[in-house]
Amino acid sequence: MGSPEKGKREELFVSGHRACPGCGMALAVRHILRATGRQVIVVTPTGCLETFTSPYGYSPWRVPWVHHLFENGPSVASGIAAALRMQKRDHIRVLVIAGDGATFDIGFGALSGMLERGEDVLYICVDNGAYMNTGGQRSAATPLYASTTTDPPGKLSSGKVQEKKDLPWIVAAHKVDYVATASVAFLADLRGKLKRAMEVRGPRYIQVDSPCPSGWGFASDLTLEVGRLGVNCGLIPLLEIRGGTLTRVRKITKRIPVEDYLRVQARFRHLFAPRRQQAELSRLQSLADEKIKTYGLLKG
Amino acid sequence: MGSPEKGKREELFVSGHRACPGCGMALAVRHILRATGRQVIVVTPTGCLETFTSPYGYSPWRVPWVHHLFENGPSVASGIAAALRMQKRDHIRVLVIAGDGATFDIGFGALSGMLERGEDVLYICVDNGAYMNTGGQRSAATPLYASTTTDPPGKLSSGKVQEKKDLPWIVAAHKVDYVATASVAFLADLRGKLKRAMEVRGPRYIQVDSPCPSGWGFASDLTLEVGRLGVNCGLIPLLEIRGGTLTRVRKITKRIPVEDYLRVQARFRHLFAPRRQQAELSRLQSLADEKIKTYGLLKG
Amino acid sequence: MKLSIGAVVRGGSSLGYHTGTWRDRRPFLNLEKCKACGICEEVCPDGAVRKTQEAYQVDYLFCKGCGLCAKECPAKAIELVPEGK
Amino acid sequence: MKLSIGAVVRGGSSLGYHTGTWRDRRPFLNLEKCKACGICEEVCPDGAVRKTQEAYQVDYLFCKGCGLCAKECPAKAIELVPEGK
Amino acid sequence: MPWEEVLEGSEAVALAIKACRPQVISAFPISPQTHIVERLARMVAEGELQAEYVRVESEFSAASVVSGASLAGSRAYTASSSQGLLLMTEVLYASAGMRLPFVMTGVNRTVSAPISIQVDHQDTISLRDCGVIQLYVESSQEAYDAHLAAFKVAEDPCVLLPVMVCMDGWILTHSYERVCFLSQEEVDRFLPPFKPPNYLDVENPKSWGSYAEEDVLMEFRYSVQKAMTCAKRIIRETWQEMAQLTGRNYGGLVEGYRIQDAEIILVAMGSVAGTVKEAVDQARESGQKVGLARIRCYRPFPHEELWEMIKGAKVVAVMDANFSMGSEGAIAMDLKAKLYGRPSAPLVVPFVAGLGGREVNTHAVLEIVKSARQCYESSIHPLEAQWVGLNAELLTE
Amino acid sequence: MPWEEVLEGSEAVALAIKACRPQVISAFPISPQTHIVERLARMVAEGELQAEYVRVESEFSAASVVSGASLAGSRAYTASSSQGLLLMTEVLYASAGMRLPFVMTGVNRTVSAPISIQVDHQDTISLRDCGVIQLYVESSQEAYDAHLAAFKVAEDPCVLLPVMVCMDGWILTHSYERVCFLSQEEVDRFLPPFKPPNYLDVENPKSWGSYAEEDVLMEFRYSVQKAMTCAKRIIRETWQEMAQLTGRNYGGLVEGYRIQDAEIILVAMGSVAGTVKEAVDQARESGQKVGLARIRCYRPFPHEELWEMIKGAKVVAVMDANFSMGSEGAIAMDLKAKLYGRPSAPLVVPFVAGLGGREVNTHAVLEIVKSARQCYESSIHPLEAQWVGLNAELLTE
Amino acid sequence: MREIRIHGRGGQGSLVLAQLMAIAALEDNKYGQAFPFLGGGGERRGKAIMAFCRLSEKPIRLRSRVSQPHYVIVQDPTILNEQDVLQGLRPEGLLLINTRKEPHELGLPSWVRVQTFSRVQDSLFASGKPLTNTFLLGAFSAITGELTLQAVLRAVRKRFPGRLGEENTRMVEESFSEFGGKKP
Amino acid sequence: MREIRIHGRGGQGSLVLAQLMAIAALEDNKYGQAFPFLGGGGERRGKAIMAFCRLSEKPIRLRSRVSQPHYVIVQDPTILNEQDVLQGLRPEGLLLINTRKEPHELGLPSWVRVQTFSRVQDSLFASGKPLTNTFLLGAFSAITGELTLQAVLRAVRKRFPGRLGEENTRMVEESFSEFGGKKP
Ligand SMILES: Cc1ncc(C[n+]2csc(CCOP(=O)(O)OP(=O)(O)O)c2C)c(N)n1
Ligand SMILES: Cc1ncc(C[n+]2csc(CCOP(=O)(O)OP(=O)(O)O)c2C)c(N)n1
Ligand code: SF4
Ligand code: SF4
Ligand code: SF4
Ligand code: SF4
Ligand code: SF4
Ligand code: SF4
Ligand SMILES: [Mg+2]
Ligand SMILES: [Mg+2]
Repeated sequence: MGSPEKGKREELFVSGHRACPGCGMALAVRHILRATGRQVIVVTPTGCLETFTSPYGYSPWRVPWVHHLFENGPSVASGIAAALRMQKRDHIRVLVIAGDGATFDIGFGALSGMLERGEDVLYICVDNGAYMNTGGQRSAATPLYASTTTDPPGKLSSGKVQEKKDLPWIVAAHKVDYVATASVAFLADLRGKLKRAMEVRGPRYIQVDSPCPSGWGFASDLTLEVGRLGVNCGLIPLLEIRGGTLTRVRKITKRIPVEDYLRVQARFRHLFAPRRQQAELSRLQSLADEKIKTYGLLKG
Repeated sequence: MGSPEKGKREELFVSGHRACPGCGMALAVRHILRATGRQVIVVTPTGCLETFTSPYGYSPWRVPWVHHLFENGPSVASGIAAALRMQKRDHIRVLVIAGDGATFDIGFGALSGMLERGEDVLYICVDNGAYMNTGGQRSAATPLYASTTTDPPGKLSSGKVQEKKDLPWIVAAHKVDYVATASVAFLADLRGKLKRAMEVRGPRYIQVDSPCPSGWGFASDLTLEVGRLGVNCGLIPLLEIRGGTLTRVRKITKRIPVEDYLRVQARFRHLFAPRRQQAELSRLQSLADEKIKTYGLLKG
Repeated sequence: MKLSIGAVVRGGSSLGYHTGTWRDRRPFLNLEKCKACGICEEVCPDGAVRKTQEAYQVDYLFCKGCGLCAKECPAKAIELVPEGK
Repeated sequence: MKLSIGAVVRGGSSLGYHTGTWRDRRPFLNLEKCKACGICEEVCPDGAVRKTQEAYQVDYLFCKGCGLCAKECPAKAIELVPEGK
Repeated sequence: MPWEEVLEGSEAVALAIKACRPQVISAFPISPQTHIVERLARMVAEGELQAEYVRVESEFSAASVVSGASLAGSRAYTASSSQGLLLMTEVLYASAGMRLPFVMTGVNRTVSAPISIQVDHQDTISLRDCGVIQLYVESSQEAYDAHLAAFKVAEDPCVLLPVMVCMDGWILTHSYERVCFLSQEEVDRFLPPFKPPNYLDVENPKSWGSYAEEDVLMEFRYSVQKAMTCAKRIIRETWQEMAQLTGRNYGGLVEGYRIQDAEIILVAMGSVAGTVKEAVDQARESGQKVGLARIRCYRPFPHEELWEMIKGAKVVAVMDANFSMGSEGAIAMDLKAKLYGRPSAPLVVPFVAGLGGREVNTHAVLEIVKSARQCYESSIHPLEAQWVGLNAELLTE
Repeated sequence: MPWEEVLEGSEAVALAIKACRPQVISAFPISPQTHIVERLARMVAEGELQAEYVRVESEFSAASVVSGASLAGSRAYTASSSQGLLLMTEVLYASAGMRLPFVMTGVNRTVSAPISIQVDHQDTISLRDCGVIQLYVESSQEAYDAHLAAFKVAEDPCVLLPVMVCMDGWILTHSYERVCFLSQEEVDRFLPPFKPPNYLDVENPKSWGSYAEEDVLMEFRYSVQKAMTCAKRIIRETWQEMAQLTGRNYGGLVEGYRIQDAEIILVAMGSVAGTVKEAVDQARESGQKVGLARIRCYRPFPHEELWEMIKGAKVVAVMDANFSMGSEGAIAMDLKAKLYGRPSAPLVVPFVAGLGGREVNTHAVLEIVKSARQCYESSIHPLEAQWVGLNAELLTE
Repeated sequence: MREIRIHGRGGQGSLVLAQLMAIAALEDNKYGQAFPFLGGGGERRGKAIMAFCRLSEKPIRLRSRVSQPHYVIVQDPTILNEQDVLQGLRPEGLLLINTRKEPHELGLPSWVRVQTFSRVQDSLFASGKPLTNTFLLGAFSAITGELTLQAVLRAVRKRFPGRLGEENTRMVEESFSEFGGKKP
Repeated sequence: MREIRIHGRGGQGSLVLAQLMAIAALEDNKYGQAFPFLGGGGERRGKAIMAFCRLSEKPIRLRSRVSQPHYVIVQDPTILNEQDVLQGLRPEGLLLINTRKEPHELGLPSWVRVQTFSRVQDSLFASGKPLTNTFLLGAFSAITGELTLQAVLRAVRKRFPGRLGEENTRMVEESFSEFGGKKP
């Protein structure tokens, strides 16, 4: 098996899956497997990715793939990794590709355990910021003030109250060697991070911002554009954290105000209509400013 | 209700509990309740503290106390806090007092959820570094190379392989306002931290090193001495972390080599006999050195 | 057809499920404009743009008509037209 | 005695359970040496040292004989002696 | 003022919950429970419902939050389905043992693996031992009524157990149909504020969650069973009161439909009963004496009422939308076990119907009737359940 | 070379597991399972057992780790008890549906609340629907034998289900008694390496954990039930082979003790059976025709064998160390349901015995016999189970 | 009792159409029941799906799918190639298809009564507005007479309060009169 | 079958003593069974607890607690104030108490056969070494004759390999001869 980038590129995640048209997550997975190559086993907890790739009789996965439950991806992966070691097959690497709900919420206990034990598993969170598979409920990854079906805006509410759980740094605080954030809008960057992650043994974590036309409320051809806006406004910093320290950031090419990002998504519509919610918008802008400053996201 | 430190001090955690003689945890709890006073409700997950205070008909708790399960302390506490808010009783504060197993391992998913939601709960981990209630099995809080019944030393093993999970910093990475570490050996410091924690609303976390004569293997009158050795060798730094930054450390009064701490405990006996395990001892010493340096634990 | 034990499925079998019927817009790739940059192939979530010997082509068996290829094509070589009803 | 509903228990009822029987060593507090610093009361995990009007006293109903009070007493005012067998 | 509307079953439930004025709601989303909890979230966001809504990270925590809220003396509600209910298992056992009277909706859905969102009763049936009362409803209307009743039953001093209203996913939660609602005043009169016998009170501190030894543990278990037994009476009375209030009378723990002279009686629970009633009418039209005993309360198991209804029948056909692997369906098991040894008890023929969303229409019901009749006529006593609509072509050898 | 030793039941289990050469072990500690997994940890630390030992953060993860290991084609083992087993519920349903043949020990202990570490069968009984095979053992010796058998049964191509060996906590896990062991060579011959029909293989990539629609889901469920049915034969054959190897013959799915001419037959499972046998001998000495049918395999439920044993009896007394709140004990339910409608089936009298560690000695057993006889003689058919040893003074009104 | 089956694609609001009918039934003092067919896992936009509706003078107890519909409504003509929309359609039943084509162009068996629409919405996925469905609803009301215009209008206003409701009631009225419905 | 009940305190190794007896039984070609009484939750050091042992020529099936012991062994005399150590003791049974006191000083009913020990370990909690128990074991072997010295010595060596075993076998031998046991 040569580098999958060169020569005839073999598709390991094939057509016929049932993602919504324009699904960012589906695109992410295509590229994740391009970067890892075929010597991998993938575990996916319940969620959109599982649902759109698991209907009985129709699997787009050309690598061994397992879905077990919603909350146990890291543990199933640990069991596989343990078996591979005993079988002397540990040149085969184990990946978890999981939604943000599985990662930030219900499966986080298991993930934390996996990290703590130091399992040789690359955990990839394809983050669409809500429980999309079940209709877009709040997750801990939902951004501040986004509307979800369980945290809707209303007379007493402007959407989600809490800031997005800062999982990359929480994972890093587990003394994990390789942690990164990526975006579907920057596919080469994503593949590069995957390659570097695959060079490390032990637990690793990559969080991929995966815009979701159905859940975020934008047209299906805007997936990459929305992803780019997120990165360029500073709310979605693309980082590499090694041994607990920030080692690399992707600089913002063209800084934009957060409003440009928010305005194109129905989940933030209530911040603009029926009336503009200035306090909320300002807080989101300063959140972006803060990230830009802390991580040095601007060039020069 | 005046300050419980002054005037007639009312005991909120009374005699007749069934902790082992010399139990550090029992002592910690006495002082925790002294610092908080009686306007609190305590939730305790399954573990030593629960077992030695819950036999039917005999409760030492003079504040309302609940044990539900091993893994759901933070969630039960969240439910209580929610009810208190609705009942306009939220001058009464909710505490969780939990073992390290409940905190670092099986209940960590729930704890992380509680932190993320921003519940007004003070979570106190009385850390004895293993599952003592069930006979001293490994937890994620077990120190590196300590012997436990599920990670015993042997031909292929020097005890626990992983370093202690760095929970205070993991919690801090959840953007929690108040995080502290304390030790039963420094009771005034412990009470001070509790008082400061009680002044804050929202989730707070205090981790109390609680030497355990039965589980660590030392005589029942050495509990405080062992606690002091742990602090003075640097392995148990006493910190205060506010808003994610270190704001206060308790300086080491008299620095000692880690061996002085390890040697008095049966759980580290295999590092000295049948033969001295120099590599392991050196690694533990450098762990302490590192902490001393990172946190500036030495005076002057 | 007999069920498999434990509902195990052959990898890649989704090629038997044609999502092209979901489409209400059809992307037309204008080879005259196309610069063969490969971006459309990169960005298609459904892997429905294929590079053949000659050129990039949309596989209408699977294309769901999301429009991403058209949007991202730097040469504006792809046009979306409504599916005839 | 009837059981309570849901096994609810009155707070503080452990005072009915006397752990003094567990003890195999008995701490004797020598009032002559005692400086009334209160440390023994502080450090007793069982709350078995009490401050009375007059002085600090060990409550043998509950004292388990751990020896912490003796160890930590700065005046060495507490002596542990084996319980008579 | 009572009013009538066509709306989703989920919304009817949400409106029932709102009317009960819970102080704490906590849930984790799972299809097909989502519409209920989303609707409640909207009510809270709009200020229409004054409650704390705790958006937890798992069902384990959802059940734990309502436990905590209940301990603190507040009325509390949660809802789940399928995998979520399985994940709550440990919490529900403990909460029943601690006698916490919260209410939950168990939206029926099958359980993994294979995963599916299709309806059956496997999820709630798996919780039949734990001490949670289980009510099953046939329609959105009954779902509305049952949630009001549930709090009243749960909080009764002789009960003090969690109550779960079980309703079929999709078929009820996602159907639009006509539902009559009570006015808030009527509900308030029916369901006064919750007065717990004990709660977390700093003025009168108590301890919960004791450790019990072998000298008292069996008696604590027995007292839960006693509460279950008492609950039968309370549930009956509650539904009577409800009937007076609403004019809707479903019967007691079991609803009998054309049961009087029936020779063949179907036993079923949940929404399929509606279809069964249609089939019963068709069978009656063709001169067959068929009836339905619909179990409305499965835990406690109403064997006395069932016996009264079926004792005159020649054959009883049990429709289980669940299966205990290596044994048989749970209703058949409960029923036969409780009829066992009764003199002249009718033949009972077990069927597995509606597992994993497999369609049960009047045709299928009439087939069941036919098969049950054949068993009776040829004195066949089938040991294994018949799986209705099984596609043999799919099965491996 | 076989050898004999007096040791703890837990150690006997650990030695059985070691002899089975599992590649992956994962467990979370809980009393009284701890000694088993601690012993295994020591073996791994000493290099006596080459296995990965994954020290997980919960039982949910323990069951998930062995699922993953099994998917990867390795032999895998876990053990738990009580709360831990309840916490595994969701994983076990899924693993059975995915047909993963791992083996686990279910160390029997009661479940919260109130919390207690006392023995009863509530924990494993609560898992009786999920598709995991359940074997119950009477002694440490049988526990040793059953774990060897368990892997063989689980991995049989017609079974492919998880197998749980259920053994009473403390009474077996913490008793020292004589146990005969097989040599490693004998075990290797008895249990060849695991050859899974499918496993996670990059050369032949497959997908596990499908989503199933209503067109196939019922058939998948049915295939688990088919595997359960087939397992009856495999279990019988496996024990026969074991008997040939060891000379120890416990019978098939049910052990009959002095059953031939028995008029009163006790039905029980687990370690209490030893005490029952003593009581049976005492009763026989006093001229009473008493026997015991000991259920060794509860799932699949061996109703054919049970029927053969008890059909000649006048009365059957069932001893349940579990209780389904709002109904009755699980064994009584299964048994009566399966005997229902059999012509001239004996009277069945249900007892709840040994709940929450309540002592069952020969005296208690003889009381059960007496009470069962009275029921028979006065033609009383008790609808509710009798709770043996209940202390009425503790009960509230 | 009248039974209706609606064929559409994920995102086209087949269920909403069924719901509107059920709501309208109450306005006509009838009973209505509307529910989805669970094609489960992956009801993504564009995937062919179904919804059902029952209308009756008496309370509706039946919970099974509609298998012998009196009316079949096809929201998206491309579905004709994927699903057997005629399955179970009663001989006296009516097939309503949202297509500009003439009935005879559709290659259907001759026994089937078909109604097509001269005016069809361009994209059925148009930004969440149910206009196509209200168009169909008006036509259904006019052609079948199962629901009165008044009831339908009320239902639309209930389900879509505000401006959205106004637009849609206008659409109902238009299509109602286009298909020969007479206002009461 | 002989039944033995041992009373001690958490940390005094009552169960170990029972286990040693059961192991020794095998060495005598008998059957032995040893098990704890579950005082459950809070078996902390110092708390009064119990352990049981059965010795028999035939396999032991009984699993209930020992309620009518042939022998009762009390490791710690302070327990006499807490537990009814005589409960169920057979009339012909023997009570062995680890105390320096004379039997008549104990205030026991006159029917009870009692054996006390002139030499008692100072602290029963001495650093995990089971010396007191092996002392009692040797005495038990000598006084009752239920287990041979040889069997007991083998059991001790099996349960405690290495130096610990040596110390303990010496202790067994000492007490065995002190209490009049004759080596075979
Ligand atoms: C225990 C359990 N609870 C709830 C569910 C229902 N459920 C399935 S997927 C899902 C949300 C998935 O969210 P996420 O992980 O973010 O993935 P996404 O669908 O957004 O890609 C939920 C709530 C479940 N399957 N199991
Ligand atoms: C779900 C579940 N798993 C396992 C147990 C058994 N258990 C009870 S307490 C405990 C360990 C407690 O450890 P920790 O939290 O550190 O408290 P400690 O006893 O050390 O104070 C365990 C494993 C349980 N009660 N519930
Ligand atoms: S809901 Fe979003 S993430 Fe899920 S399949 Fe659709 S587009 Fe993709
Ligand atoms: S084991 Fe340790 S922590 Fe637990 S009660 Fe004993 S001394 Fe305290
Ligand atoms: S993106 Fe445009 S220019 Fe590039 S290959 Fe595709 S069609 Fe051609
Ligand atoms: S329209 Fe969407 S699905 Fe079709 S080829 Fe383009 S990117 Fe792929
Ligand atoms: S610690 Fe010593 S000096 Fe201080 S009060 Fe106690 S006995 Fe007195
Ligand atoms: S010996 Fe221990 S228990 Fe007794 S009084 Fe002193 S400190 Fe307290
Ligand atoms: Mg998501
Ligand atoms: Mg601990």
